[in-house]
Amino acid sequence: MTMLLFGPELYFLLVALVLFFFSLRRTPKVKADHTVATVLALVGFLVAVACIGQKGELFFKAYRVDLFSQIFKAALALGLFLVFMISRNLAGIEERLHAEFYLFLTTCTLGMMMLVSSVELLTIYVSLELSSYSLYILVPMRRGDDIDVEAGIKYLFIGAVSSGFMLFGLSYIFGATHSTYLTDIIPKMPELLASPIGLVGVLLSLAGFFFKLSVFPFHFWAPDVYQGGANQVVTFIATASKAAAVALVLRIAALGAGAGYDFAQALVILSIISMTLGNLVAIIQKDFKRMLAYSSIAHAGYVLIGILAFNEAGYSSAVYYALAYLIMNFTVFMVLNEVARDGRDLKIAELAGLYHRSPLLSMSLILGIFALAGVPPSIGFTGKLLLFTSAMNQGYFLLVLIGAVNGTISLYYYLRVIYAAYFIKGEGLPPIQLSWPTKMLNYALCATILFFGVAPDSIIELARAAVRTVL
Amino acid sequence: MTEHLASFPYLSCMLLSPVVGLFILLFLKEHQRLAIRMVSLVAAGISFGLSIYTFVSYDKALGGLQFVEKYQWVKAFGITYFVGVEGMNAPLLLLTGIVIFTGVLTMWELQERVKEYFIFQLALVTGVFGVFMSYDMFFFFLFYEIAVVPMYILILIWGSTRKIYAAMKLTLYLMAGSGLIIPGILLLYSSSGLFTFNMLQLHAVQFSPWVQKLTFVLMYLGFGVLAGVWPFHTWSPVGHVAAPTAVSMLHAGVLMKLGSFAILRVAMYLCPQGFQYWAQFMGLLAATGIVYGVFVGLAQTDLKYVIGYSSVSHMGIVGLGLATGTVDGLNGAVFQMFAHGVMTALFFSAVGYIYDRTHTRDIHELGGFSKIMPVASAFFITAALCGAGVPGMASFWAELLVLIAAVKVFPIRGLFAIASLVIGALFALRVVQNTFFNEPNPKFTHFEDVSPFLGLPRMILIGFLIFFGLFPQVMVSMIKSSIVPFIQGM
Amino acid sequence: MLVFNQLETYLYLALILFAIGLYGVLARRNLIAVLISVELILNAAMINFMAFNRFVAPHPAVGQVIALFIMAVAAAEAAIGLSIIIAVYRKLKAINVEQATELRG
Amino acid sequence: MGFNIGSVDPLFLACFAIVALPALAFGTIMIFTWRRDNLSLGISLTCSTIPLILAWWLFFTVKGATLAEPIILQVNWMVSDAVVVPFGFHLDPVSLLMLVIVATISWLIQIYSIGYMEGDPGFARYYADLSLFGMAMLSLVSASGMVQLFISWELVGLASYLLIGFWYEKFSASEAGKKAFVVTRFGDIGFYMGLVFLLYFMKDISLFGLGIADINNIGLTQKLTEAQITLCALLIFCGVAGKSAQFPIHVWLPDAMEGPTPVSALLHSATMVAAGVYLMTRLFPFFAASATAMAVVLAISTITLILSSTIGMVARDIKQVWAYSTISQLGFMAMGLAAAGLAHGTLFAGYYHLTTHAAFKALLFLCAGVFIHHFGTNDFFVMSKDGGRKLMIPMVTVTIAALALAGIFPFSGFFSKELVLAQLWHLDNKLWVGLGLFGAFLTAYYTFRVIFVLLFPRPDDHPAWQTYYVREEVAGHGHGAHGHEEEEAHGSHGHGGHGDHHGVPWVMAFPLIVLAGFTLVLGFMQTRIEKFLLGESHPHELNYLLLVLAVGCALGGIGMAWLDWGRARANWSGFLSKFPMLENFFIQKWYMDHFWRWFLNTVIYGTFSRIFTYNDRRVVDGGVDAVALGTIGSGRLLSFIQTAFLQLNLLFMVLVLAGVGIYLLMGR
Amino acid sequence: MKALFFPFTPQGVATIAFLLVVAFTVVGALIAVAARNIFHNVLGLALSLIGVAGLFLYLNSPFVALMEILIYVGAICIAICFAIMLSQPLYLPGAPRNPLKIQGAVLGAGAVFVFLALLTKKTKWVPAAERSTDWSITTIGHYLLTNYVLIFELVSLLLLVAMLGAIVNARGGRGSS
Repeated sequence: MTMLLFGPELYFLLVALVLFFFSLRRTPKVKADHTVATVLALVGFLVAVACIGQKGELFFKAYRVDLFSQIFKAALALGLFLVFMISRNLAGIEERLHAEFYLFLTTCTLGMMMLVSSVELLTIYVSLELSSYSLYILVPMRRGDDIDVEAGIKYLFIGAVSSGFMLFGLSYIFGATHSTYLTDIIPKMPELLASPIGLVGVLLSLAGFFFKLSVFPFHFWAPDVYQGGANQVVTFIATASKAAAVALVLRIAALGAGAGYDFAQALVILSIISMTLGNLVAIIQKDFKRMLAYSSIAHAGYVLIGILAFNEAGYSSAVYYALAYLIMNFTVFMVLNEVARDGRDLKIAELAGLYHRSPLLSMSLILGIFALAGVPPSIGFTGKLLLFTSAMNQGYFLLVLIGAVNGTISLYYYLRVIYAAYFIKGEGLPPIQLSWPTKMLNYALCATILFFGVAPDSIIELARAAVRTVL
Repeated sequence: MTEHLASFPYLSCMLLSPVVGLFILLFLKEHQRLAIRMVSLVAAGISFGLSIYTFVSYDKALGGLQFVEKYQWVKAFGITYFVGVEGMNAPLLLLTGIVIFTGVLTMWELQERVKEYFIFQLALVTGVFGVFMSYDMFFFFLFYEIAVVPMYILILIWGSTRKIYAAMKLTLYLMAGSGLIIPGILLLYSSSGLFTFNMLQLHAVQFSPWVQKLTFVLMYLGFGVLAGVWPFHTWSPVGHVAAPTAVSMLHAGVLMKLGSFAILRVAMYLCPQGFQYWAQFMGLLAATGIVYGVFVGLAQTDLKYVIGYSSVSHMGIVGLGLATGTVDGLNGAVFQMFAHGVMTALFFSAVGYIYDRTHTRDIHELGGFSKIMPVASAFFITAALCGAGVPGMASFWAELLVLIAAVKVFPIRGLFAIASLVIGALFALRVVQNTFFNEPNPKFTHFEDVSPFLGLPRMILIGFLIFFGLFPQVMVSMIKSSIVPFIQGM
Repeated sequence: MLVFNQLETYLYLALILFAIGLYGVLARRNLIAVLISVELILNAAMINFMAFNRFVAPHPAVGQVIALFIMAVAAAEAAIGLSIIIAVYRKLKAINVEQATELRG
Repeated sequence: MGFNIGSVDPLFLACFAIVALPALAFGTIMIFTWRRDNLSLGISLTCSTIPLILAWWLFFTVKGATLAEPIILQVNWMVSDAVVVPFGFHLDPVSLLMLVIVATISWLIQIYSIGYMEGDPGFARYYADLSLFGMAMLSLVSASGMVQLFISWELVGLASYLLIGFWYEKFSASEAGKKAFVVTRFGDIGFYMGLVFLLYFMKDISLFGLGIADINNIGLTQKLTEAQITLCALLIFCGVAGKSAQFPIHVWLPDAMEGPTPVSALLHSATMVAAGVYLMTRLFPFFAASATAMAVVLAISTITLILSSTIGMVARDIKQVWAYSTISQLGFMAMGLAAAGLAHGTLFAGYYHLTTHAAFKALLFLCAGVFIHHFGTNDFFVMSKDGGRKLMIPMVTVTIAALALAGIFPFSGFFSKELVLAQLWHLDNKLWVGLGLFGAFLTAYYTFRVIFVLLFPRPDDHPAWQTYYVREEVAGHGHGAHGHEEEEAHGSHGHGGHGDHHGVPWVMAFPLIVLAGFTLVLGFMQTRIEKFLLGESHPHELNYLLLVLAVGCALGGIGMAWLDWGRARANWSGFLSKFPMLENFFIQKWYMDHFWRWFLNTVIYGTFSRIFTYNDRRVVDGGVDAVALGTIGSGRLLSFIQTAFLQLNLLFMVLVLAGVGIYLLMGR
Repeated sequence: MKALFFPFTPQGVATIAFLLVVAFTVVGALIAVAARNIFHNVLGLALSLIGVAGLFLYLNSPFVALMEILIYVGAICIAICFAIMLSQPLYLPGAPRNPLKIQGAVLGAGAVFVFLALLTKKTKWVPAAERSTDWSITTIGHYLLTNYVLIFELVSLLLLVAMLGAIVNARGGRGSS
């Protein structure tokens, strides 16, 4: 019974084991690896979905299985599955390393799954490191240019310093509360935040989580890693990893709920700077992934809006947005992967003629991009509006105003993508042939984006129920 | 406001007809041109027919909100799907029906990416219908954005002159407006404490004065961008010039009305005190726009620019009517929305025909078109005369109502607005003279005149203009049936 | 009160170590030196945990366990860091952080 | 709305038919039959004949309608809140008489045009426009409310625009049409403002039908102050000035001669331009309530009279001469009304002059039309040379009309002009009557200048031709030279150059004869018309001094013209050539065109339009673009945070974190 | 008087030893970051870590101190040495220092230090109400296998991943497989 609670994690541990054995093979079997990994991930997703109803505590209360965590586990499993699905053309990584690629993504997912369930600081730290290290390894695995190692080293060091900060902050929290269990810490939170060192402790710890979410000023890795990493890896970082980060920040920032005005104001400022900076700098980007990196910084700012409402509505909209972001960002990355099949960095201009090359992809792209930009009827629009609504209910008028204006700024660069895909003629570029699973994936994603944008009720209710288990 | 539930979901059908058409189009192939056109026409036609039906069968004596449909949508946030018809939006639904139907006919000859074109156009129209019939702010805003964004692609792909710049400018500018609207809507939502987006319920709430003032100005500016309120109008001439014919028709004809309708429906309705506070300011901007539009239009040489600036001026009249806050002024404003919509659609439709053949819109290069295409020219001239405020056309009545109301409330501003009619006439006639009179340009003499089929949409537009010019009471009594309670409710 | 028997002593010490580590991270060009500095930061945190464990925590085993885990994680980090640094050297022919400047803007 | 025919007053139906039929004709021709000339002609003629009959029927059968108690038949056209616009008919002697005049003249013109416009490619359109004009004018005349009147007023302007610019391929024609529309629009806006102001001053909004009867009682019922009435009256007079071509917005009328001549006859002599004066008559009690306004009107109309008469003396195009004479006579009518207003007289003098003028001026134009049609030129010197006097019917009728215009007994003009002068005589200041007499003198002079030139052609070697050519150079871009260009232009439209058949077709001759008959008869109908209009006739004590002066001035003018233009030794230079500066001033039309041209080019286009456009492009749009560029620029600027140097980023991160920490602790 | 003899009391010896340990730690750390020779840095790190281990002794945790020396000095420093040998030759002269960068680093590190030091000074740390005095290694082992068993497993996974990753990344030249 207990093991069932740990089902998804155990399953992915097993998958990791299987993939580990794959990686030991002398001659790589690319297609087989892909098929097996994808099927395993699909099953994993089903397992995670099957475990959604689970509830309970494990490992001496260090590990809590509740709706909140299970939803995110399902989302992570979905993210992993989706990334595996588009890894059929894993041109960005050498063939002999494909098995490792699947392996590290699986371990990363595993780490993140544990992350969302952990309610103990040390567990959080270690699982965070597990997921991060897997990514540190994956980024410089790219074939070709020198930028991958540069991105890898920057990722590593910014991550290391952030986690150093976090650890240092955790030590103060430990010192002040005498415990590492969130269940123990939460009651002491008001008192903790009232003391300056406790506040600083929380602030420093947030560094590590904000790093994961790429909130300003811990965002510096994002553009470089997005550009330098292999496309599939970046897809994972941009989707599943972001969802996990949201879950994490939600859990931790919820600690700060009692901190009062100043703490919230600090988050407000970070949120505003994040989205403004992300959107402004994204405007001038030429590389598609780099642009998306800045857009992810901006989106981190949006998610913070929901979090700093510090109430059920805010958290549930943040959860909704995180799930929505996973879907819509993945859609865009899927298109990117399909267009850059040789694993190169895609310039925005290289989307030229996409409409002629593959109408289906261009439709997915337009929906994904519009969803990111918050244009209805898409999940992005609904999500953003819910975020704003919850923030406004808490009286953050200026924040909402700036957020809304930022939406406009962001539209500029999103529209440039559409411009490239729809307007520039791609002379002499061959049509893009899609395999049937990819086609199905396209349709499914489009339908999801539209359907849950128009009828978000079920997801919102789910998110609410999930958030209630956290509060 | 009393609500009368619909016996049959007319409004949803009106709204969904383009959506269904759109989905059918998705499964057609690009080369099945005729099928694509027919599907679009039928989809637009159903909406058109239903809009006429609702307009005609709306019970003015009964009043209130009719054809109401209401479904709970998102419980947690108090969102309901709530549509209805009353006197002030029935004309605009009708307008949308007219313009989309004629728009599809106008674009009958389109050769490039036909399928996509109609898909986006139908998407846009869905948004427009939705805005006009929604009584839930969430859906209102949702549809509002749906109506705005497809514009980008429509202009980008099928547009002309500086289309890249124009498409970007237009979309961003309008979305910047949305950036102000969202906080406004949410401020109302949150300060009502009701957790509902239902406008009628929100209307019952007495918002504190500062909330009203703040919200009103946010919404006024936000929606004002789309309504072409001076000085936020510059996207509109550029956008109209760049857009393809039917899009210009829809855009100047219908979309700009979304903005002014929203100011009326949302901003004024929910923030009456805010409106009182900002009315003078509104009047000032509107009057400036009226005068400004004609003077700038005088110097333009591109036909569509000319029309664009005339739209600025005419939308100024709408704004002035709204600013008066009197029954006459609002009647006139809504009437002007309708009249200007049809008129501008006619304008662009006529210009579109000429441009499609000559590929120029420079009024100096054209000339003598009455000789070459008497019918096409007649369409344009009719529109120009209507724009100059010649009686016998619908817009005359609208202007009359607005100007009379305006002089009562803002005498000086009203005077300027009236005085600008002289320039308006000069403006219209200058274009007509240069384009259609004088010696024909020999380059263009071989072009054929409008065929009866292509003339049909233009004739429909003219028919509506003249019908409501001769029988203004049909429209005015309709509008009035909801404006009177509206004013009382303020 | 003896100086080694005071919580603050250790906290200041940890802070000094932290600051030195931070300085190294910010100032050193050599990637390996940066990694060394990161290790110093981790050690500073570790001292903190141990100090709190010694002076305030309800159960003295917890801090020690934490310190052990931090060590393990640091070891893992060092392994990965060094491997990446070697990869950097192989590709860029340098381990100077200022030579990894392709990605910007 | 909705008419229930059964319950509607037959009188209303009749009036409605008068207005609606021409509208129907317009619509039918424009939409359906515009490619078929004869069918269109038939429709148009039918739809103008029935109103003609109805108008006469009304004229004779409607009893009991007096100025004080008119018959008002109306339904609500549009009901907003305070704004209520009725649609209906205001029947009283003034409107009944005017209905008849308009219906008759437009019918005659339609007949005449069959010949004149034969073979023109725009034949059907021409008739459609005529129908539109008929409808608008008839509605204007019979409107019961000011808004309806204003609508018709505008439609008249529209029809005039369409007809003046009928030959739209010709730049001067389309330009003239535009000018006419815009300039009259200028006046109309004053009218509009006047109406709106009237509403503004009348706080009691329930009255807002703006019925004509209401306005006339306005001083009594609404307690408006004199200043308010003056303001409104003057603003409404702007409309009058626009339509009736009063100084300084008379400039469109001479140019309006670019239209086909029957149009000039119809619109720009008899009906449309009379609409202004008609409006003044219509609102006479209202105008009369403000002495200040009346004084201003008097001054303006006097200026108009003198100005146009002097220009008429040097014009060379026969239509120009008649056009200026129209302006001067309109000035005369307005003078009559204004003087009556000042001296508490009746509206009869001005209105009677309107009636007589309608007949003889239409006649003058139609005759001119025959000449133009026949000789293919507008220059009456050339007509004369080509044998103008050989066309018997027009020559006789034009002479009759000229005599009437000059005010010679027993032609109708004599009686009406005499009445106007009598009104002026009643004023305390005799300057006005002096100017009126001077105007009469000039009128006689320039009228007979034309007649004498036409009657006494000179052989080619006559010294008079020397003067003619010399003056052609002086005129420069004037209309004398213009005539020849027109000749060519007209020629291309296939209605000129009918040199092969002499004599006048009956469709053109018939109206001439009818109108000549009117010109002869109307003068003797004075008492009957007065009785019809006012319900009673005031036997005028004959002012012999004035009579002598008036006839003397007229005869003096004719005599002067004989000396300058008629007698065999006349060298066609005119007495004005003694004052070259003055003559040039007149030839340049008092520089009014120059003024307006300057005004339009420099003030409107050059200053306002340019400033606004510049502002729009640079400031407003530039501002928007600057914001956009600024956003992009700030993005570029901010991107420098993302240096490639890892440690700078880390430093930044540390400092921001420290900053946030400090911020948080500052709050404590 | 007592102060004079203080060094010779047990507390005094302990204090002096403690100061020595502190000096080891700090000086080692300074060498680790300041020396220009990368090899000296490693040695400095080792010195500092030994100092830290000494600190742990003072904090009643000989086991952790041992582990510190074992893992850090023993494993990590050696690994770093290998890495140094595998990378840039030592004889290559380093680029001259950039004073601006140094200043920035000093500023950043100093700011954090001063800020946190001030806070530390202000803060009153409250010991837990009930404090167990169980310092035995057995308890640590017990904890590792009960409360922290998940992390224990997780760390093992982490180390595995790190190992694999290190191999993957550091394995011979790319494209030469």
